[in-house]
Amino acid sequence: MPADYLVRRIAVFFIIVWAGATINFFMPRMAPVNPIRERLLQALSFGGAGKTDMEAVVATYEARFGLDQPLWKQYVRYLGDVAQLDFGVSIAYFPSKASDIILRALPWTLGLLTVATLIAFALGTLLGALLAWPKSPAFLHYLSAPLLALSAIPYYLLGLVLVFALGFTLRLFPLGGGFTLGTLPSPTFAFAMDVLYHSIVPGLSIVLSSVGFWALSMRGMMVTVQGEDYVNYAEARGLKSRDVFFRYALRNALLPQTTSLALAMGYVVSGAVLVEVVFAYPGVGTVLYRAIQTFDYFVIYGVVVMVILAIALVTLVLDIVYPLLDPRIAYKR
Amino acid sequence: MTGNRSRVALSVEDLRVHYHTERGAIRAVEGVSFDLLAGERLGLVGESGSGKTTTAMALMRLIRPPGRIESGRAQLGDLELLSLSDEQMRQARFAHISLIPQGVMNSLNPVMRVGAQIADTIQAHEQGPGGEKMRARVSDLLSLVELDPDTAQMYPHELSGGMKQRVGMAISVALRPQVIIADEPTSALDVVVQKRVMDTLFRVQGELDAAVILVGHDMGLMAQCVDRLGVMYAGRLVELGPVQQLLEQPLHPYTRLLVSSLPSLDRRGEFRGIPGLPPSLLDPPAGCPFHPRCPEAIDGCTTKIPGLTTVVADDDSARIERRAACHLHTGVTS
Amino acid sequence: MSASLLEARRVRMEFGGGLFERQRLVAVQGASLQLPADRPVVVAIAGESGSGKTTLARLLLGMIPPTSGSILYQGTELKQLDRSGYQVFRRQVQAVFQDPFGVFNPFYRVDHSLELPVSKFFPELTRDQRRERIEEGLRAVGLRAEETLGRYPHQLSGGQRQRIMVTRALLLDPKVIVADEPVSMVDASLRATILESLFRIHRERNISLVYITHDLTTAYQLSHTILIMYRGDVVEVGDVEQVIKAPRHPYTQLLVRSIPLADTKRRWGEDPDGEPAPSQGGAGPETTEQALSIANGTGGCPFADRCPHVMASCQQTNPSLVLTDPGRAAACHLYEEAPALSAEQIATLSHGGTEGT
Amino acid sequence: MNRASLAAMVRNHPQLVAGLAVVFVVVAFGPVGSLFVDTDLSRVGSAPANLTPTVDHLLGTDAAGRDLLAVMVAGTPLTLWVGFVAGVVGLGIGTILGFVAGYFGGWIDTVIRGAADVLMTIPGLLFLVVLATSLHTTVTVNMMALVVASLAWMIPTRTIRSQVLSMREAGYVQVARLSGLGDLEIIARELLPNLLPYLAASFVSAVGAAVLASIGLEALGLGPQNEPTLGMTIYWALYYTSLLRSVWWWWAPPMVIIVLIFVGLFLVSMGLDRIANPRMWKATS
Repeated sequence: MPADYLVRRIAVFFIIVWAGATINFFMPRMAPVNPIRERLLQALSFGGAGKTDMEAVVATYEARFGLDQPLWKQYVRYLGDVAQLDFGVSIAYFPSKASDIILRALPWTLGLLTVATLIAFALGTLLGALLAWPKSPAFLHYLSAPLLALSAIPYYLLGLVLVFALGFTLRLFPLGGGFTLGTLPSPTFAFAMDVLYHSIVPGLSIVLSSVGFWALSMRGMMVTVQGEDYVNYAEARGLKSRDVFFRYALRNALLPQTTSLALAMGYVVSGAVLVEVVFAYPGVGTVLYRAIQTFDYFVIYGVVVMVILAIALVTLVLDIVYPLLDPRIAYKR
Repeated sequence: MTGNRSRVALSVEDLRVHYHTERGAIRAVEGVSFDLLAGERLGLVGESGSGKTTTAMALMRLIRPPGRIESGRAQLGDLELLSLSDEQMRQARFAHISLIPQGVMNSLNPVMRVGAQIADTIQAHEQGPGGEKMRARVSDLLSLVELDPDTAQMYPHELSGGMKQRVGMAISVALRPQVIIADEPTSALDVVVQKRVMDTLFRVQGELDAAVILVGHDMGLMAQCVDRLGVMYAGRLVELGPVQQLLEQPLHPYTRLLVSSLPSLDRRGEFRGIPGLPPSLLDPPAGCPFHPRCPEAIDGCTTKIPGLTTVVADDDSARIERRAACHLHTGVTS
Repeated sequence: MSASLLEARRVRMEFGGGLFERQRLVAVQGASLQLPADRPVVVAIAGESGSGKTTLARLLLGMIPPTSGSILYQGTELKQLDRSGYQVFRRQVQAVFQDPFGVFNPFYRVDHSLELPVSKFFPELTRDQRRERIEEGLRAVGLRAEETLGRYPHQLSGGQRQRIMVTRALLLDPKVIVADEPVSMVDASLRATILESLFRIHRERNISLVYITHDLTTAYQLSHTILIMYRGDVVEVGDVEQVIKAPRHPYTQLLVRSIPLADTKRRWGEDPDGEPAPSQGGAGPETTEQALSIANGTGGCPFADRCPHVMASCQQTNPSLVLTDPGRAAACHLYEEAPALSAEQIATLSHGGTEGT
Repeated sequence: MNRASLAAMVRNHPQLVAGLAVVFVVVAFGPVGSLFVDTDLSRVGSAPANLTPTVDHLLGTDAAGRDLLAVMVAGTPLTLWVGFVAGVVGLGIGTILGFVAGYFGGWIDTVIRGAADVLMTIPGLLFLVVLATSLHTTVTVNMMALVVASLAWMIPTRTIRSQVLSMREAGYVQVARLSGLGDLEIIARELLPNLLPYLAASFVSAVGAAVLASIGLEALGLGPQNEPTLGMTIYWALYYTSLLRSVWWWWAPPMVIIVLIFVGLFLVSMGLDRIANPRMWKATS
């Protein structure tokens, strides 16, 4: 892989993170009233402090976080903080640092999401490919309609139905949580099985509602690819249809599919945040939900930056792997 | 067959291909018959929609729905191509009859190395040549078409148009077929490169002792490349004969007009187009399909379809036989 | 010096070279050509793909501005034309393109392509007058209105579509039509008809033609003079009869020999007069990109790597056009003794003017 | 349209017809429902709280004393409105930016494409969460629509840009220029008509994405607290743990309507896609 490609791609990574962080910084500051200040005043008034006291506390707080500085200084300082993953102190769980709260939740989300997304991607892509193959068994084609219907349902709504059906009505699975309440996280086999058991229904809701999307786009790509000259030529050369399918059609149809995997990660994250709320899963989504409920701004903004960072990382990795799949790409910009 | 008559490599009889659309059947190929002699170069010319490419694809059994081969026979040695099972036909492709498709330079798999695509073709037909042996064979094939053996390690996008054309050629001769069909093999190439590519094709053909069907619309290329020429019009073969006589004394009025419409380096400021339009294949006119445009049409032309009949025959060799599908030439002379 | 209608004066066109592109491609390298104002001429620009002929056509049409040099219409540089002057240029210099399908907007019937320019440039005409003008234009290229108007492009043949495009150009009363490979994508049997309609409007309506082609035989048929281009350079220019029948530049010689003639008595690779080739063209580059990067890389003759007559000087300097015969010039070190030419003299050679002799 | 052409339409474009029918039913649900149901009952405290479905309250009432059928009748048009406005605004911005970037190219293309690419990588919902929390004050339905629209323009921008980019080089654009047309005329008369089916399909997808985003925001509690939109209804259902209390009539009806909206829009966009890209679909089915 040429070095300039790598450099360019890493630059893109930083641009994405920078853009996300910047939006995060400026948006609350462009609002008519500073919501952070408002929230601080509100929190303090619950404490019964007088008006002048409150202003004093807020002023101290602002001085400590540099909120009284000129905007550009605040911005520079903020970028420095982001680089160190320091998002300030949680208002609701004072004095916990926002980054600690998020970092504790992040592995849960990443674990659930990565595994569920990859399963959905693999299953959906295979299914989509088979749907486009004239020789695939007929029953597969009957699968496409329900798959399409499932892909039209948002993740979290499907999650609701699954909780109700599998958890509440049939009592096969727990109603929520990442592990059985009362147990302590420990590196034991029993605990791992418990985590797995708790993740099946939330994972299922992600897989079920996104597998149709993958199947559909893969089928579309396969149909397009099967009209390509190189597939016709492979067939004309007397290659076995299995070879034509796997070595010529599938291989090429996978390329755009892989590109959209990176993009889809972002959308899955959005949807999965809500899945966590439905399942009270101890991930970033639940942290975000609670933060919104309590107007815990530093945690909210921290979550946003962390998730953007994670996604930018995933796209970076995929883009670095991509030239290995497509020999033409290294030459393109 | 022995004796004076030339040995026939491929015999095509009454080939019909129709495309079934909502508005009716498009008769793309309507009763085409010809013999391809061993080692000869036969050209098939015609304008787009005349059925020349469909004929080539039908011989490879690569007609896709809604198209269908309605009837015909294509005898290649012991094989009757049109009645083979799908699996038998797969095995026959490129082993007995191979194709350089139109635009072969854009038909290579972009994510596979060129050598692997040549090897694929061999492996699909032979048991187990692998590793070093296969590599040597691919190298030989690339050298045969005047490419560096290292080309095997390259991807298609790293090659020029002419080089990809040569790769297509290497693939088409990999299994030493008796017949090679080349469909407009040089239409996307510059004239200078075109000549070099055609020279290579015919040198390789000679080494293999294969017969070639050259499909195209460039009369100049045909004049310089083929032994015999077939002219197609509206899905039918209207004239077939040795290329020199066909160009100098065309029998069919369409051929005559076609030849006189060609630019040459003798005339300036003089253009002789063929008036009128080719007929609809969905609803062809009664009688000879050319009669609405024919300056020499006679009474029978509007009602009776002329068959391809021998006009000039020679018992010794099919190579100089001349045939035409025209009511003006019904008698056999010799 | 006689007044010129349309003129290219030492135009050079480079592509790329932007912030992110390392390589610049010189598509046209200092080409000069001229159409006279006093009489209609047919000038052919011939060359293989990547020779720069289409770029030169786009420059002449004012569709792209040259990197250096200038395009003049009736003596004024295009970029100095005022609004109304530009409108006149736009109307009077028209084009016919290669792809007879892509030039039609699939959303509209073919009428759209004809009505649009008329209503744009002749807004004073009534509906009936416009219709009459269109029908007359169709007749001029041998088409009948009732067989073509009201149809969608895919319902017509390639030949019909291309002749409608000739009509479109004709409707604007042009003085010049630039035809960029007008017959390379239509069937052989229809080519003659299209070329015939072009030739007829040249004769009957006194329209000058610039015929861009890779096919020397149709260039010979249609044009009075010809420019041979190779990798952005004009390598030979002059009277078509002389250039094709007795080419001076080794590249032109190779090109003429490579024409597959529909004549079995002339073997491919021989000169038209039957002389065998001195040697085959070497294994030169086969793609545009390769060719251009080589052309840009060295200071020598761009044909040096394929030339059978290559000499030491060919590797060092790129020869400029010299007058090899009356009315014809070639850019080759073989003719070093011949008199050098100014851009004006080259330009007049391109239309068979008298000053070059 | 006469009966024969209607039948032909159904036969040729079954997805489109079925999708339009589903969308029509959902759209009509609000206006028709309000003829039979008093939408004032969707206000807080207008009925006794936590009733199971009865003849008086067909879908029961929620913890805040709202008749859930009235909530559905009043809320469905609100959710559709959010999707519609966000779709129109998002596609409008996207079309303009896409045309500007694709047609004029140069640095402006680099800026627009870069902005769209970067913003597409950032998960939209999180971005909206920041936006919605920053707005802080009580959100209205129209604000909701604009918030969602702020992220609905990137995909249309990107896709329209690439379409324009390929069309810009088309022969007919060059011919139009030779025929004396200016840039704006070329965009309006030559390019736009060819994009119409494509724009229609984009609009449908944009509406779907906007509905999805608005419901997501609302389910997180960032929606218009005082409006009975479908997403807010789900939020309240989650807030009062209706799931664990087995009060299915609270969360199931909004969900059924949401699913109907998505299935309907999905079918329509599939049908339109078939019209816009016939080649893609020819080979199968």
